[in-house]
Amino acid sequence: SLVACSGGGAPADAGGEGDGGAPEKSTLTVAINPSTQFAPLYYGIQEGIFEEHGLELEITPQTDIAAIVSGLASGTYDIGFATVVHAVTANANGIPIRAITTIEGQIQEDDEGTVTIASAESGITDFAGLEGKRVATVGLSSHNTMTMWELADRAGADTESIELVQLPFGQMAAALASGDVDAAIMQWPFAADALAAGGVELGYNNRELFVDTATTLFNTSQSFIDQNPNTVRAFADAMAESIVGATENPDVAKESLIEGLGITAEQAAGARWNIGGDPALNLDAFEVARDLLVKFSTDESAKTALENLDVSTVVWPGAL
Amino acid sequence: MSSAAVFTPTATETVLTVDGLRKIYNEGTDQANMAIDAVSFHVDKGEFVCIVGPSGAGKTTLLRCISGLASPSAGAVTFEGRPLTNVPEQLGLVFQDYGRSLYPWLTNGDNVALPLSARRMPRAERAARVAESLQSVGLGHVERKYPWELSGGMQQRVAIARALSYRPELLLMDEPFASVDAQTRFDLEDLILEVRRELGITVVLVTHDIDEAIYLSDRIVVLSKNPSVVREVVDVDLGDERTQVETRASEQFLSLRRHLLSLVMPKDA
Amino acid sequence: MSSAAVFTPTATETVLTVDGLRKIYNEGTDQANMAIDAVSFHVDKGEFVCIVGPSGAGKTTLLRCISGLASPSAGAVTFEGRPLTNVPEQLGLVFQDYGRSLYPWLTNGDNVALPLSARRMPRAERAARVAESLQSVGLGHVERKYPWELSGGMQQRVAIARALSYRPELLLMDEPFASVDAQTRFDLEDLILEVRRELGITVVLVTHDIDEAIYLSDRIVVLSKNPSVVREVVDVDLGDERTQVETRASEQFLSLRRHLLSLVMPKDA
Amino acid sequence: MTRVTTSLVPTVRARGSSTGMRRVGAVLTSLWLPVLLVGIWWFATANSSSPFFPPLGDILVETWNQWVVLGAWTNAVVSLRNLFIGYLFGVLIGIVGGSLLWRLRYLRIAVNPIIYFLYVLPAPALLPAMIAIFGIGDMRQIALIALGSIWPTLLNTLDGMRGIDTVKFDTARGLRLGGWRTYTRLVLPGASPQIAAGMRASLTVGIVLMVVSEMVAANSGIGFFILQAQAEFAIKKMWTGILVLALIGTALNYLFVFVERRVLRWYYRSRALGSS
Amino acid sequence: MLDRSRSWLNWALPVVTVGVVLLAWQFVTAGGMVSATQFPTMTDTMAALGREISTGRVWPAIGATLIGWLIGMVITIVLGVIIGTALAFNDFAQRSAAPVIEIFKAIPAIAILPLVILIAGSTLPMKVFLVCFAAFWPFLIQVIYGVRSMDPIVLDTARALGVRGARRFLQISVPSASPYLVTGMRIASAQALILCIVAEIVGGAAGIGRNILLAENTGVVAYPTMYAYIMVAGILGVALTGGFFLLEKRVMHWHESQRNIRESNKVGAA
Ligand SMILES: Nc1ncnc2c1ncn2[C@@H]1O[C@H](COP(=O)(O)OP(=O)(O)OP(=O)(O)O)[C@@H](O)[C@H]1O
Ligand SMILES: Nc1ncnc2c1ncn2[C@@H]1O[C@H](COP(=O)(O)OP(=O)(O)OP(=O)(O)O)[C@@H](O)[C@H]1O
Ligand SMILES: [Mg+2]
Ligand SMILES: [Mg+2]
Repeated sequence: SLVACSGGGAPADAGGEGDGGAPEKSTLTVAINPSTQFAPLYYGIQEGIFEEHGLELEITPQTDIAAIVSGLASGTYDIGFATVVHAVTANANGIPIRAITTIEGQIQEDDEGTVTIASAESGITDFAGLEGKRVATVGLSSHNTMTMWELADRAGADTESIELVQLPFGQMAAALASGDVDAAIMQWPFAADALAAGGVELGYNNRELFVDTATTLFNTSQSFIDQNPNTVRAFADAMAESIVGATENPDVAKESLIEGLGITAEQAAGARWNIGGDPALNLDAFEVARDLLVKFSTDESAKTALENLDVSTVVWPGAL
Repeated sequence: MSSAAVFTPTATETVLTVDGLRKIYNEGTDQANMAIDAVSFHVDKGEFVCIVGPSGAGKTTLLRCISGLASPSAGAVTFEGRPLTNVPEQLGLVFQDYGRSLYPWLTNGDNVALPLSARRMPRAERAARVAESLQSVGLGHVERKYPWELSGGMQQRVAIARALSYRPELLLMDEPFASVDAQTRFDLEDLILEVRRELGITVVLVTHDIDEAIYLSDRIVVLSKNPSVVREVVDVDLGDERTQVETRASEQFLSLRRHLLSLVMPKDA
Repeated sequence: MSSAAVFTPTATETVLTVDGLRKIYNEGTDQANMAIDAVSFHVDKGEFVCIVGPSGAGKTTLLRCISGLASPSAGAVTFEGRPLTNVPEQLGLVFQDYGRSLYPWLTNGDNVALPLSARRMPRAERAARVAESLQSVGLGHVERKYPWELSGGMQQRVAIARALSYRPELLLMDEPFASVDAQTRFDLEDLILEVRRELGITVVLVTHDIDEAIYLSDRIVVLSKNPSVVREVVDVDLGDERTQVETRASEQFLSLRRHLLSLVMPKDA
Repeated sequence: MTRVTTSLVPTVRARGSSTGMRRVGAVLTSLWLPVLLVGIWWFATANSSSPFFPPLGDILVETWNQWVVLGAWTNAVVSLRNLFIGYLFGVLIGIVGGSLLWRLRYLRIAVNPIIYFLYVLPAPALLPAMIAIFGIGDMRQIALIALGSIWPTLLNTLDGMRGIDTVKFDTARGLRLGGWRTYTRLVLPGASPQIAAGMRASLTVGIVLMVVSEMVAANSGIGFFILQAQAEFAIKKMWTGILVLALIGTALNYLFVFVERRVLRWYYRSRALGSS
Repeated sequence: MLDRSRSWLNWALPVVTVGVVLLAWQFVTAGGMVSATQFPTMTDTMAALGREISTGRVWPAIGATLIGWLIGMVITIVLGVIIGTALAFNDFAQRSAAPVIEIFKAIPAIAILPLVILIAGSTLPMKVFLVCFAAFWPFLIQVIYGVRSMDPIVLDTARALGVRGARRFLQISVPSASPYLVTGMRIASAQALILCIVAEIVGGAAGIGRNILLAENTGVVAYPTMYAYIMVAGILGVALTGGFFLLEKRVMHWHESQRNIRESNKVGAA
């Protein structure tokens, strides 16, 4: 690579820099689902880390993760965001996308990402109380739903009796307040509204299931990796560096969101992400996700496909 | 010109009086268009009056004023001694455009029954009356059919049957026989004469056919060009018994004809 | 019945021959409808022939066959010695329904110009011809207006002007004067007679008005009821100089009239 | 607006086809192209390895599995019920509202821009507002379908009534039919062909909104089924949803035509004659 | 009769109505009948609209939506007129194609949206494809119907006058079918716009729809922005539809319906 890495993360060594050259493709289209979780990305762009790796990024906001995944498969996007659940499901359905790096590092013991909140009126105090209730989630087969199911199941609730309602994060607080749903699986900053309105915090979904493994990923397609190995390597390196940098300078990272996401300084100040997360990828999350999907799948053929999936193929070997 | 307007309830009772009628379309705008300037005439009970005049003279407009469908800009129309404000119950109307005045979603029978049910005639009586009316115009067999399944002449006759069905005292007809072939036309003319004789109704008929006007009427009101005034009222004394071939060939007919033609076409006369 | 078909290029040259024409609509289906059974007649150059017959006789159908718009089921139409296959260039046609045959999206001038530009007439000449044609029907001032801004009679005249504009050798007209008031009608009749005299064209005209047929024509083809055959061909020897009032009142006219009425209305005769 | 047509079905009937042979011919004419296209689809995808275009055979098997064996048909029942209720309300409001606007000229002038605003407003954009007003559940879906179905019917009703020619109104006055009788015997039947065209357009809109309303904050219905399949990247499953939706849409369309042809018999028959 | 002296009502009434509706909105929301978390007040929404306009963020969104609309419309109209005319003149082709058209018309474009997004991504081509899919079938039907409903006398007249070929197509067939064409275009335009915005909302392609979506996802604070963009969508729709009405008025001035409208505006019916 053109510029020596500043000894950021482990993956930088794992990839075998020696064979690297200049990126085959220097301008990349990156599809993200805009949220403050991308503070490391914007930090890296602002601080010129991607530039140092010979990359220029064109960020495309795209809220539908399924669309990002298919955009990767069809070549519309070079790199795109998806959760580990999406990555596994896509591969089980024959869409070859590969995780190449995390967006914010591994989940930590005190993770404050996804949180399940019940409305005050519902009387629910723990995951077991979700039985027979209505729960809002951002996507029916999403990472959030899976984790909620698993936690409810562990608490002894009958997950089949939980009625799901698909809602954008922005509308969950209002739905909780009006009694349209009893609980919601939310994210910051939206959770703040719900909690301020008297919502009861049931738990942080990822804390118990995904500690020390990464669930939020940047992905690309297998064919892109085949054709642009140096580019992928450069992106992964730059991203790892950015995650470390954002951890070291969180205020700078927050500031980078003002321009990046087009939010106010106030909103940026309250931004949350997985600060201090280890930028390395491992297979744990993929295995857990696969097992959850198998466990809660109602479709036999889908189940078989998932069981037959070798999760190590979902991850770009260079990332491990 | 026969002066109008004195209402005399004697043997020749006046049913309809048109007095100084004027009609201006789009009055008060810069597109104002005077269709009728000043028209006065009267119609006695049981009389058959034809109105002739060049195209665009305002014949249809005049008929609309007489029927109460349009209100005059000046002058008055008196029907049975009372000034006209709305369409009177005892009025029968046959429009120039029969094709548009029959309702295509109703059968011929229902079309004829419509004014009867509006007058709350009992169902049984209504059915009998519909059949009878259609019969009288020679269309007993088309009751169940729709208007658009008939030829033009037949449609015209349904419209006439509808106007006759509720036994109006005054029948207004606007060029009812235009664009019908000669034979059908003759048949219809004779039909109207017969009905009028039987029921004793009063008829005002607009036509552009001078022969037809002479053949049918007791008096002919000749309108001038637009904006129209009454050019002359011509009395027709051809008696009650008229037949198409002979009456039309009679000397009296021909001289009336010449006179009217000279009225209608000043430059030729 | 005058027998047709021998083509003799003499003084009285035969332009159009109709020989045993038959037309069946929806032929070969169970809704087959024989409109014309067997019609034969011929038209000489410069002659004025009227076709009369009851409604639905097949007059329009016959004209469509003569013009080449429809093909006969049997029999032949010969135009200038050649069997007719398509609409000939030298043909002028005026449809029964002028309202639908003028194009409302074109001005009257453009409507008249259409056949001229289709014949690739140069622009300047075309403009002159359009003005002249409209002038000849007394409508010099409506060139820039649209057909729907005119009264019915005026539209009819535009259609006639259009048919005359390219100086056809044979003019076919289908009830061109129906539902026009008496004066306009008389004017148009005289116009056609005059044009025909000036340009020496041949005219075939369909009408349901017997008086009109007598007034206009040299010969009258009387069709029977549907499916039609030729009932009789009546020669009209009223001379070349005809005037509406006098000609129509002449003894010869009246006797022809009686004869034709008896032909058209068998039961009355 | 009087020139709106929503389907070719009424016009494509073979004319005068009462004999057996002709009927068979007409059926063959209307079937060969769909059959051919399905055949092309079948063979083009037979060996497809693209995850997006699975073999047609697989799709059909999957359709049977999903919709019959696994009981997804309940989704269709929910969808159709919502559609039916919402559509009924929408169309009724459309006809009544259109009549009122026709009758009350100043009201018409006054609300004109609002109506067109609502007519062209993309209904999915209203979803958040609908959720705010009606909450989550069938009420909101029905309300959205009803709201969308109103406008085509309303505008066509108004246009149809305005298009009735004046001679017919004069006739009604001449016959002294009175207000209500004039409305029921003249205005409604006279405008009915166009009201029907509007109702058919409303049906199309209604089906679209049925799907849309199920794509947000729903947990059953065909739209839900399709979107969920998308989220799971279950492309084959998604194809089955689209297939079922196409079948339902076509069936409803033909059902509508069937009813319309009967109710408006006078109209189609008179036009068939007029055109010959 | 609505004569000159009262024609001011023609514009005054709508303006007043719009004002009343806006005031009612403000009254209901500010008065607390609907909570502000569910529905923003009119003034907040207007402020948001003003902000979006003053920062210039609204224009790229409108531009992106309009581009999709325009390309889709052009493709729809060109293909529709060509294919429609060809089908209309051939009875067999038309009867063969009718069921296929009916089936495709019955598939709501929204239903294939997820599939198209998967295949084409959230891109302009995706949007254009959906727009075409939604607008093409109804427009095609309209074209076929228009060409076929041509009065036989109109065609006969052309034959009798010796007008043939391209001249006949341009001077006779197209004007004759134009009432249907123009109406079809107007309807297609509304459908195309709706589909554009839906594609943006569901699929996240750039445009007004995506701005609605982003605001929606941002939560309560962005509700005024969301409704501001919804209003932009509606106003754009009114503008485009109004444009087509004007076009219709211009191009179709000769047609009976336009004459009737002129007439009823003059004389004042009902
Ligand atoms: N609704 C209207 N608005 C404005 N002017 C009109 C209207 N109706 C008729 N006119 C005008 O009034 C005049 C008289 O028209 P009207 O229809 O009464 O004539 P008419 O004698 O019945 O003619 P025709 O023999 O052709 O039926 C014409 O100049 C016409 O242009
Ligand atoms: N397109 C058609 N298809 C089937 N039958 C037709 C068609 N056109 C005309 N006919 C039938 O052919 C016969 C002759 O019709 P045509 O129009 O030639 O009569 P016409 O003599 O011109 O009558 P009119 O005086 O009413 O114009 C009628 O019985 C009619 O029903
Ligand atoms: Mg008149
Ligand atoms: Mg005829």
